[in-house]
Amino acid sequence: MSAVPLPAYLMLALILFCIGLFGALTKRNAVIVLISIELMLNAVNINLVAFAKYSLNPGLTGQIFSLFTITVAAAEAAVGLAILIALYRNRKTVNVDEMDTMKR
Amino acid sequence: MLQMSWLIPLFPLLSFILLLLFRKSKSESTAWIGVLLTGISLVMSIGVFLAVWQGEGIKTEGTWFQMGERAITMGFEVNPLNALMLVIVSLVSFLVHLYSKGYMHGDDRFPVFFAYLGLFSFAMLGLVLSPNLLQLYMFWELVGLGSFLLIGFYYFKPEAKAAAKKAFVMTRIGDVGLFIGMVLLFWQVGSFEYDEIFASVKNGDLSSGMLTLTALCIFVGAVGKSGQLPLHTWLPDAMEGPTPVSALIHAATMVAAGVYLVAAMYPLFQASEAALTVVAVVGGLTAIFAASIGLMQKDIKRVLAYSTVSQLGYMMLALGASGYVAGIFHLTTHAFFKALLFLAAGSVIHAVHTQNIEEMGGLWKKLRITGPLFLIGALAISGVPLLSGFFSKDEILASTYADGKYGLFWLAVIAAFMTAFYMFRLFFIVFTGEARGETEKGVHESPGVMTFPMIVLGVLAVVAGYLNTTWFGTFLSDYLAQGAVELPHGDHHGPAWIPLVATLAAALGIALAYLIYQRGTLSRDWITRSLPSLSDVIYNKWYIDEGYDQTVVKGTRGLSKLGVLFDRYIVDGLVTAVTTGVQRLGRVGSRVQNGQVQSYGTAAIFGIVILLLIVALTGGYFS
Amino acid sequence: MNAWLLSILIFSPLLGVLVLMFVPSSDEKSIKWLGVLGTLFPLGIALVVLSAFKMGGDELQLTEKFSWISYEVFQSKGQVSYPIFYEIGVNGLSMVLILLTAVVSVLAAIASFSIKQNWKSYFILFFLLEMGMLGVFAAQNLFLFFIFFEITLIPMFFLIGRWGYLEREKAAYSFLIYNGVGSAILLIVFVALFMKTGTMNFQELAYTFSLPQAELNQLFITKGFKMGMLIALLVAFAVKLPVFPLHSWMVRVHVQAPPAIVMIHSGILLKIGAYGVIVFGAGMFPDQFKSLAFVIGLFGVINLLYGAFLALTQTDVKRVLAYSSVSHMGIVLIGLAAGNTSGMTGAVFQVVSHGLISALLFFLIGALYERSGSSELSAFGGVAKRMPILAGVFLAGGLASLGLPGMSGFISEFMAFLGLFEKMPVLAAVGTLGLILTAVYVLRAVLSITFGAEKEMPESRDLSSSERVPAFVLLAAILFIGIYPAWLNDMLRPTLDAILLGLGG
Amino acid sequence: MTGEMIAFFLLALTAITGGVLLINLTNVVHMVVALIFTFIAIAGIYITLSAEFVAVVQVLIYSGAITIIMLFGIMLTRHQEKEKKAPRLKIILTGLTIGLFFLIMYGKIKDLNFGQQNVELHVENTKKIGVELYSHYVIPFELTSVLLLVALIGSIILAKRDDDEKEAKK
Repeated sequence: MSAVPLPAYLMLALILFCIGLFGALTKRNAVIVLISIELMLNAVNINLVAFAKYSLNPGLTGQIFSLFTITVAAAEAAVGLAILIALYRNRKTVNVDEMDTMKR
Repeated sequence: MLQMSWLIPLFPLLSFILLLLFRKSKSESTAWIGVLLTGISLVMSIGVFLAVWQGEGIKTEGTWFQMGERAITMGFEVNPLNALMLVIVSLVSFLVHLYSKGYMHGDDRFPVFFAYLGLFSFAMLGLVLSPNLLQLYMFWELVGLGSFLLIGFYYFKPEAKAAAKKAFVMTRIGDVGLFIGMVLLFWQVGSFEYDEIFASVKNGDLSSGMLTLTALCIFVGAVGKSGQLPLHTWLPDAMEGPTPVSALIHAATMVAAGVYLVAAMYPLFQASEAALTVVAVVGGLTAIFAASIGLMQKDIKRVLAYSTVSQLGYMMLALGASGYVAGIFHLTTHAFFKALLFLAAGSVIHAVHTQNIEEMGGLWKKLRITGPLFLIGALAISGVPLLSGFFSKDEILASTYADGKYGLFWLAVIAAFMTAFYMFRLFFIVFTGEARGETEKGVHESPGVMTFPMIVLGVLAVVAGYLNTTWFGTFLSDYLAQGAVELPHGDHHGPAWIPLVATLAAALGIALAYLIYQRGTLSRDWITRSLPSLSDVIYNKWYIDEGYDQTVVKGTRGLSKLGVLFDRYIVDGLVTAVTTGVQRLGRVGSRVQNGQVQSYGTAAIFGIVILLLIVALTGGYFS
Repeated sequence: MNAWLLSILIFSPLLGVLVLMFVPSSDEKSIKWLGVLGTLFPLGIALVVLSAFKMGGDELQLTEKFSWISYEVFQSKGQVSYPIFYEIGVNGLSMVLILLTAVVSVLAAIASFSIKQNWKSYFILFFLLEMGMLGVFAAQNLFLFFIFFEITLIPMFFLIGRWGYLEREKAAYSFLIYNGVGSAILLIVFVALFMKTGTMNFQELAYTFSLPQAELNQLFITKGFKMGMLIALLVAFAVKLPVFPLHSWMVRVHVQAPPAIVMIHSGILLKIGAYGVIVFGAGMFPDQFKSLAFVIGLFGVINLLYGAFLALTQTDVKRVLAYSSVSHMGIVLIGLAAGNTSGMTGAVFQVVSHGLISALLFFLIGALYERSGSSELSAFGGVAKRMPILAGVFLAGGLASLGLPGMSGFISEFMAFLGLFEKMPVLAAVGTLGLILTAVYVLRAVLSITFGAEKEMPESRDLSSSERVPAFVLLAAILFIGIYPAWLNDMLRPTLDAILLGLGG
Repeated sequence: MTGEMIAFFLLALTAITGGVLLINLTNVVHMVVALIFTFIAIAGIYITLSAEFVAVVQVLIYSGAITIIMLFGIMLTRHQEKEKKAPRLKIILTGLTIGLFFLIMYGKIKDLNFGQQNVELHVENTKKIGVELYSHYVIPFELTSVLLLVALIGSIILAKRDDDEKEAKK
């Protein structure tokens, strides 16, 4: 029954991860940066689930782990947005370039 | 008696310590501490000498400290040579102590002066008693310290300060030579002991090049201490010290230590013909060179100082020309008559309070004791027959001639002529003629404590010559022949005309001085006018001091200045360059820190990628 | 009692800190006296330790060893445990240096009477510094050594920076930076050694490195590694010693720090560098050390001559002495480079002797500064007239410094050069030039202060009785070592023999 | 070419297209919408990997909740619709770094094969996950709930605090 080999899934995850990384590092809108991070997390989840099926000792662990990841990602998205909104209220911008208080 | 001889140096040391404790005492009776303790040393030295005369000798050593398997030893040794030195040193020291009681009267730091004298005597006696080179070197330096302290006794005078420093540094240059020679010998022989060194020299354990090298290094030490040619300039300057010091240190004892050193290491020198030749040539050149300077000096003590340098050159010449006995003999007689001359000069200075001979004159009538004693000294040093200097100088000339060094022989004869001339120039100017300057008033003879030592030395200056004469017996050479040193080929009494030549030279010198300075037959500035440039050069001591100033001193100082600049701009500059570099880097780095999270993220990712790349390339297993 | 003796000694200065805590910081007099008492206490214990120390006994005595930190690491060859012990002990060399530390600390505490402000924090730092120094010499493993080594740096930084002269901050910073770089190198070396061998104990390390190369290969220790470690160690300690061209911080510190601190610094802290080179360099990597001997000797001679040349024309007496320290540390290197009995003995003697001499000289400079408010040579003249004792002791110290026989400086110079002449006669002959130059600059400095026409000074009293104690004690020690070196020599022999055995000379 | 293969390729294509659109579109809202495709495609991928429960959760959380939150975020903060491009240099540098990263990882994973697969995984998948979660992973599970609670309260406070402060100032 085998068809799709493990490297194919890993490759897909890698491509998505790279896209997400690129977005997180170059996009200027903070919301998009957050979404890109979600995309990266998704890529990781694909890996987890793929390894749950193809690996030295396969099992459910990978899937359960991806569930936890999804949960944490949801929490992260919520907190991230809350921070974003708080920041927007203060500074009237969601532009990442303009968030350079670390420098000052 | 001999077992106790190690106590001899300790009495002056005790005197040094006691007098330092009584430093603040105003009473001048503190001098008696020094006189008494050196007196004890003198008595013991004579006892030792008599014992050695009968053929005894002793050497005792103990471990000073252990260096690996080798023990460095300390101890004392009495042999004919150093027993003689003991007597000379303690005698002159005792007399000078006594003399100083009068001479230093009224000085603020009266006890300190005697303390220093004690320190010096301790060091000098210790030097003489040393059984090995290391111990000799240690006392050698201490002697230098004593000399330094005493030259700088009038510490508030800038000249004294400069002279003390110069004396220390110049002799130190020589000492370093001695140091190198000593250390080289140690690694060749494995010991500092004279005996072992001589034994391995005899066995031919050392290559001839090494023999010459070590001998010359040791000779450099002697050159420094004895004021021989390239390193003589400190000795005349050392006359800034009180006159008794000049008599003790810079005439009779310390400066003779160089000669003593060469004599003590004589087997080493004998083994190297080249070294002996160097010794002889340096000695001969020094003799005539210093004598030539002595012709024109105006300071009574400087004339005597150059005379000392010249006479030390004689001794070196004798040793270099295989005249071991002659050298020691001259050392002995010179110690007496030169000390006498210095003390007499001190007495004159004490009376007239100046050292410039042109401000003196006609003192013969005023100084009824000093005058005749000075005359005795002058006659002795000039080599007038029947006085001590005649015999010893004659022997030196004879041995030089016998050794085949004819050029040096004639140099020595000319030097003898010059010696006679400048001594009598001094005598005639100071003691005869009209009183000059304002010093004539209140001139009085020195007190008894000062004249007594001079009288003793005067007697010795006359009779010391009979220690070793062809007429009455060669006591001294028989005595020295007992020593460890194997004397070179017998006695070399050259042709009979040598004493005649020597006497003639002395007589000519005296006569010329008489004609110029007493009778006025020849004008005083006769030479000056006829040979202006030469006399100028001589008067300025051949410009040696200036030459050293221009080359060595300036060079060293320049090098030092250069070093300071190097330190400031290169060494510190490098440091500054590094710090500014780091600062610049920091500024660049801070520009990278633009506060933008994404840039930081990019940098972090970049770092991770690099690490991953390394892992991927190295195979991923960190071995 | 003996089991804990050494620890008690090391931490005894802390008692002083504890007592000082309860003294109001305005009470100048009692703080100063407590300062002296607080250093006397370690001195007393040091003397007890000395009496417990058996001369010619085992090489290492009064050892203490407790497990301290231990962690385990998985490596390709399996699980390896890395234990770190608290282990201390004394051998002849460290006993001598501990004694020197205790003595100089007391005298420096007395010299600290001239400190004008913040006495309380001054003495607290002072005690910490003493603890660090005692610990450095007693430590028997790299970890402890490093910790104590660092403990000396911090109090020193503040002592220079707060109580020094005009440019004190700059001096303190350059002190910290140079020594910080030195310790960084040291740390890397120590960690590397620990990683490779799994032990930090000096003796075990020395034993490990003395194994045949075939066995060392199993531990991945190559000859190149050893050489690299040695060079790094030498560089690290060269900063401390200091060796040309890393000396400029030391000159600055000598000029700017308060005299009492310079006594400690020049008397003891510089010696840590020499101690390190002896224990780590010659003790652990003898073969490599021997192959570097010429370079070390060359640096020794350069140091000797460079320091001497620069001291010649300095106008500030403190600078003269600072460069003279550079010069004298050259002699230590010369002795080490010789690598034979006399050279090693000479180097260690120089360490002790220079400690005493420079402490004495800086003490006197401090006294002079207090009276005249200057340390320029031109400000002085004819001091011998009003202050004969000060001038006399100063002259004696100067003479000791230029190596006059009968004083400690001579023995060390003589032994060091004796050693070098066996191995590298030409280099040694060049080095002897330094002996002449030393005489010139020492006399120039000493004479222009004590001799000559008298110059006006704000105050011209001779040494007071509290000042005489340090001066005379130091002078007596210098003379004692100079006249009877066998005492010190017997103490050092077992240690030096062990090192020399490794060096094979 | 099995059906699974075709399904995988289609899903993968959709996911990557969504990702590329996310990068290239300029309107922020469009970007989020493009991403919804990706999320759904990933859910499909999960199904091919016999993870039905995870797939369902993926649809619920990502395609549903998170996307909606993001849209709310955009609407609450919007002040410019169009996304401005970052500086070219930055894009190139980041792109190069990520490209390098891609190449390294690609080299490492392209031949990865453990040679076996779990064929039982799709049998009673949801039930087995439930059993595992409430037995073996119960503590992490409870901790996750705590985390969610903290996130909930935290976001409310973060989003609200400013108003309180402003009121307090008034």
